[in-house]
Amino acid sequence: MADPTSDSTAMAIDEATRRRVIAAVAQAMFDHVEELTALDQAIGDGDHGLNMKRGFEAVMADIDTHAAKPLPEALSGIGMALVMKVGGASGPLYGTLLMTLGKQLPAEPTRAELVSAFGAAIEAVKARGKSDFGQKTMLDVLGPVHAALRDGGDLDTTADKAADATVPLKAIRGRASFLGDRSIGHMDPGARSSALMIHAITNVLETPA
Amino acid sequence: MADPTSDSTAMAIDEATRRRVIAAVAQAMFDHVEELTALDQAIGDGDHGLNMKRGFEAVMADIDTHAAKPLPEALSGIGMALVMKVGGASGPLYGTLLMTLGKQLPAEPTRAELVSAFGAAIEAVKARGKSDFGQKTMLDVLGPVHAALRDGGDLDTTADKAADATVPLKAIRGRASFLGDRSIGHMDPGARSSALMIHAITNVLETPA
Amino acid sequence: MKKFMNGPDTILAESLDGFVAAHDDIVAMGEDRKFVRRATLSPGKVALISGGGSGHEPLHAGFVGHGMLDAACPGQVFTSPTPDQMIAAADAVDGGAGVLFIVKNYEGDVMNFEMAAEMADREILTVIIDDDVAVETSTFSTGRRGVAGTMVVEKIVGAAAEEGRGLADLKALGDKVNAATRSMGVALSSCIVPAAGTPTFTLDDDEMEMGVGIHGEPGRRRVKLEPADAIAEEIVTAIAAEMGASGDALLLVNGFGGTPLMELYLMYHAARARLESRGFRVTRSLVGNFVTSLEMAGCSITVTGLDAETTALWDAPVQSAAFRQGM
Amino acid sequence: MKKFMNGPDTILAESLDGFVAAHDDIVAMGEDRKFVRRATLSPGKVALISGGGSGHEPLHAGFVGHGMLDAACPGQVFTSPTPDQMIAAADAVDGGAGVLFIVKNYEGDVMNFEMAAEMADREILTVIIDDDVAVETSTFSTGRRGVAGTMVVEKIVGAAAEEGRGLADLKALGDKVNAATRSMGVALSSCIVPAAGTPTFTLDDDEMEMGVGIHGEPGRRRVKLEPADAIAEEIVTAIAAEMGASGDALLLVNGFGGTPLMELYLMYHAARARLESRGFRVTRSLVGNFVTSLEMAGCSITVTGLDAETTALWDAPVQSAAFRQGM
Ligand SMILES: Nc1ncnc2c1ncn2[C@@H]1O[C@H](COP(=O)(O)OP(=O)(O)O)[C@@H](O)[C@H]1O
Ligand SMILES: Nc1ncnc2c1ncn2[C@@H]1O[C@H](COP(=O)(O)OP(=O)(O)O)[C@@H](O)[C@H]1O
Ligand SMILES: [Mg+2]
Ligand SMILES: [Mg+2]
Ligand SMILES: [Mg+2]
Ligand SMILES: [Mg+2]
Repeated sequence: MADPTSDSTAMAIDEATRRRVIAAVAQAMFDHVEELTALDQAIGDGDHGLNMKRGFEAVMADIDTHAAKPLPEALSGIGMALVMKVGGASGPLYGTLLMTLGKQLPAEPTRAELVSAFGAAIEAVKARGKSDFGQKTMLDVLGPVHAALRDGGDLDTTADKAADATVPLKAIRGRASFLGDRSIGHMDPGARSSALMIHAITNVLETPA
Repeated sequence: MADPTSDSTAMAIDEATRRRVIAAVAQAMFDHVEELTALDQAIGDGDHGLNMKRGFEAVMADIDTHAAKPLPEALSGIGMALVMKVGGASGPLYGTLLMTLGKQLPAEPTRAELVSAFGAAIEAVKARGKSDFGQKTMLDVLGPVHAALRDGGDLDTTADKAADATVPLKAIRGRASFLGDRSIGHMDPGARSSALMIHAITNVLETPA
Repeated sequence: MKKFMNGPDTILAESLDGFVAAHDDIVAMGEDRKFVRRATLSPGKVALISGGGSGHEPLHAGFVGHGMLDAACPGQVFTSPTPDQMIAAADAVDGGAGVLFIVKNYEGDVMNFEMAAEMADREILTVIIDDDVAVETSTFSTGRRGVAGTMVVEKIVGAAAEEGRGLADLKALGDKVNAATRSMGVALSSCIVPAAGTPTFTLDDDEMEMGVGIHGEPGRRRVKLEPADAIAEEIVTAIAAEMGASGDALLLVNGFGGTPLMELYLMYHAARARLESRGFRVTRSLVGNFVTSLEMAGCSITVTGLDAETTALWDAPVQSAAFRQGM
Repeated sequence: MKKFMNGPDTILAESLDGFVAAHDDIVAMGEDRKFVRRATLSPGKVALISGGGSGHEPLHAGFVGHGMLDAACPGQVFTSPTPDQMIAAADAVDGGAGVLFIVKNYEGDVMNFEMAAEMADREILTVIIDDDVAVETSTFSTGRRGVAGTMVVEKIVGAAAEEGRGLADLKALGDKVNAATRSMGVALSSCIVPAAGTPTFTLDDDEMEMGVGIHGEPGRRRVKLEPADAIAEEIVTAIAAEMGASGDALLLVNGFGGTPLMELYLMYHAARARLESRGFRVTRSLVGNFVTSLEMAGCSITVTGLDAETTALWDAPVQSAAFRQGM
């Protein structure tokens, strides 16, 4: 998710950068535990912040191992760690996202390969969640970010706008769907955590070490 | 507990008066349910007002029967009704008080007989409660009222003062005793209900029908 | 006050009717709802009758059944039942071998059962339960309160009654188990007596009532909430100080009604470690809401010293609404 | 937040340790506390594994034992367990006849169990429980939630597994019982997730949440508190509307953790009368705290239509920590 100059230039993300990305994403989750939990209390069961924290604590415990691996294996390993530690809905979904990315990506992907792998990962999330765009979930951030990546849009503003855009939606998937119309007017917690991850990743990749 | 002119004049308490006394005592309990309950919440289990209300509702349901009987039988009958309806500590104690009075009194007692029967009833309460004066219970009103009756003192002010005097006592009997020093500073609920009954009785006996 | 009820005057009757209907294979209602008795009586055995104020459910009616009580007399909420109830219960379940009353040590209960025993025309003995070490007997002439240890006595004596033992024997056994039993409780919130409508006491958000009774009576002292380990330490220390020698023990962690099982098992974990470090061997265990105080949050810890006799009786089959094993 | 705990991070582990220690005649702890399993396995029978977020105790670990589950996987509070837990549990208890997962219909649970089934190298079928009529399926594509009916399925399918029935047969039975089961709940107060520390929702002193879920998820609507009869009427009406023909039924009144038994039996009384007036015959009953939401005050009503087969299976012996009969 860097900003490669052309579709066909392969990106090399070295071990130090991999480590910084992992740490930045984890830190973003740790810094927003309360916010995510509050969002989930409003329309879910109030654990999303804690779930993400628990998952990324496990990831951080093994950061050396993860960062040392080539990009695909690193992504798969982190995805598997999330699956095995988060629980809830977000664990299998983020885990599936990352594991699919890991399966689809070469070690040094081109931008086109990244776009395609990200698209496949989103499809895998949909399949796992029996869900689709517009249902007030993390997909409503992942989808627009995927489009922005493909079309060269700004990932950060896209992610924020997309998270904000979940507010007026009525939830069709996730615990919030039990609320029906009462889910309207609240941001989806998974959309927010997705946006936070995007910020953390772009921030590292755009900042020199 | 009227104000007979001499120790040896027999008092006739007719059916109408008996009815008025019963109704007045019951009404006093009904009017002070919340106060008695609040006192019992402070140092007991919060049911004294309700217990007395339940007992006197049962008495009132049979007021015709009770009032029609001669004084001793009326007292015994009311005592038995309280025993069978109040439960808790106050039921057996007030029941024992009245049943003993009923057993000891002739139909038209002299003042001396009244004093003596009341003394015996207080002893019966002590035996039933394994209790004595100065332990922050109803006995601390009944005792002083008995003395005032014997010595010609004013029953109402004696009862009120005696109830007030339970405030600084440390409870040695009753649920309040579980509080130890924390029972100090509160009026004993049973002392208050005793004082209320005394007021109701004197009020009827001093007021012409 | 938020309760599932139609009104404070009918809550008890409607609840009892529900209880008997839900468990009609085990219990039957006595006349005028004065008592709940076993659906099927065993003639010839000593009849065990207990009772007390309502609001401690499943105590006592939940323990009526084979291997425990023959009848239970429910009083109004937190108010002892009246003698007519015990007399009617004894009339219904005495199979000719006499009646044992099991009574928690509150003056109201003691006096009402005492009057019943005097007024009933039959052979009755009474075991008084006073297991609550929160009440320091040196200072309180009323003596200790009877709390969760009551169900331990009901279980063990109930099993012995099933074996056909005699009245005096059962009374002695009850006294023995009571003497081997110590409890103490702590509350995190108050309860609300339905007819009163307001909390019996109030605790700040960071306070607990240490040594609370099962009617929301204030306890030893009101202190700041502490970690579970510190609470268990204080309670186990108080209990162990009042037990004779350490040895085999039953550990009962009893919820007061408003505390989830997750926390009760955590307290069990904390209490057990502390008992074992004092030389007790926890050979029997029970965790749950058995002797409650309406919706009060909190729990009590009960330890009963066991010997071979009482262990075997604890293990004997029982089939009541709230406690069932072996049948 | 007032809870018996030493800290939100250890509450689950300490509670599980206490649970297993208290019931070591019935259960044993799996490696790394990933699951709780029967102390003694029966080789050759289909293994029943359930699990879900913690905070619903005694569900699920309290139902591990002869006649019900073989293992239960406890997640964090209100968070589905992770696939490694289910895989480890299956490895431990699969006796060669295959594994049946019993899963409440929450996306988290469904997805985690699904991933476990994909990753585990063995024969696994899954029954999804979705008994909560508070969720109107016409509007919610996620479908109904699984609530207290889960324990009914666990009991009935557990008894059938004990008889030696095959995996496909048990899956069909589970689906049948689920299809015959309907529930709805109401909350009078919120619960507090230990790690969150604040109530999941707040109700005014005169409000209740009708149709609440077992994680404190808001329900159908927030309304003024009503008398028990009116509450029972609304719930029974909602349930009956979604049942097929009336007939023999199991009535389960389940407390959410903070409501005393007295009120649960009163609700049972109110619900039973309303079911019977609609032609149901309440032939089996259960009242208590079985599928809870931490300390939430409230209850749910569950009705399962019974036939001769499911009635007999309901009556079969069971010996778990939280549900015991006939052994
Ligand atoms: N079926 C689904 N498809 C996509 N995303 C989902 C789905 N279900 C839930 N989510 C996402 O997961 C988030 C909730 O995660 P979390 O609170 O950790 O899990 P749980 O809901 O099990 O408690 C929601 O905010 C939503 O973004
Ligand atoms: N042993 C006793 N002797 C004399 N009076 C007592 C004794 N125990 C309790 N009382 C009286 O009874 C009152 C409490 O009555 P009540 O609240 O109705 O019963 P309970 O304490 O069983 O709830 C006390 O305030 C006290 O006056
Ligand atoms: Mg959540
Ligand atoms: Mg009282
Ligand atoms: Mg009382
Ligand atoms: Mg969750």
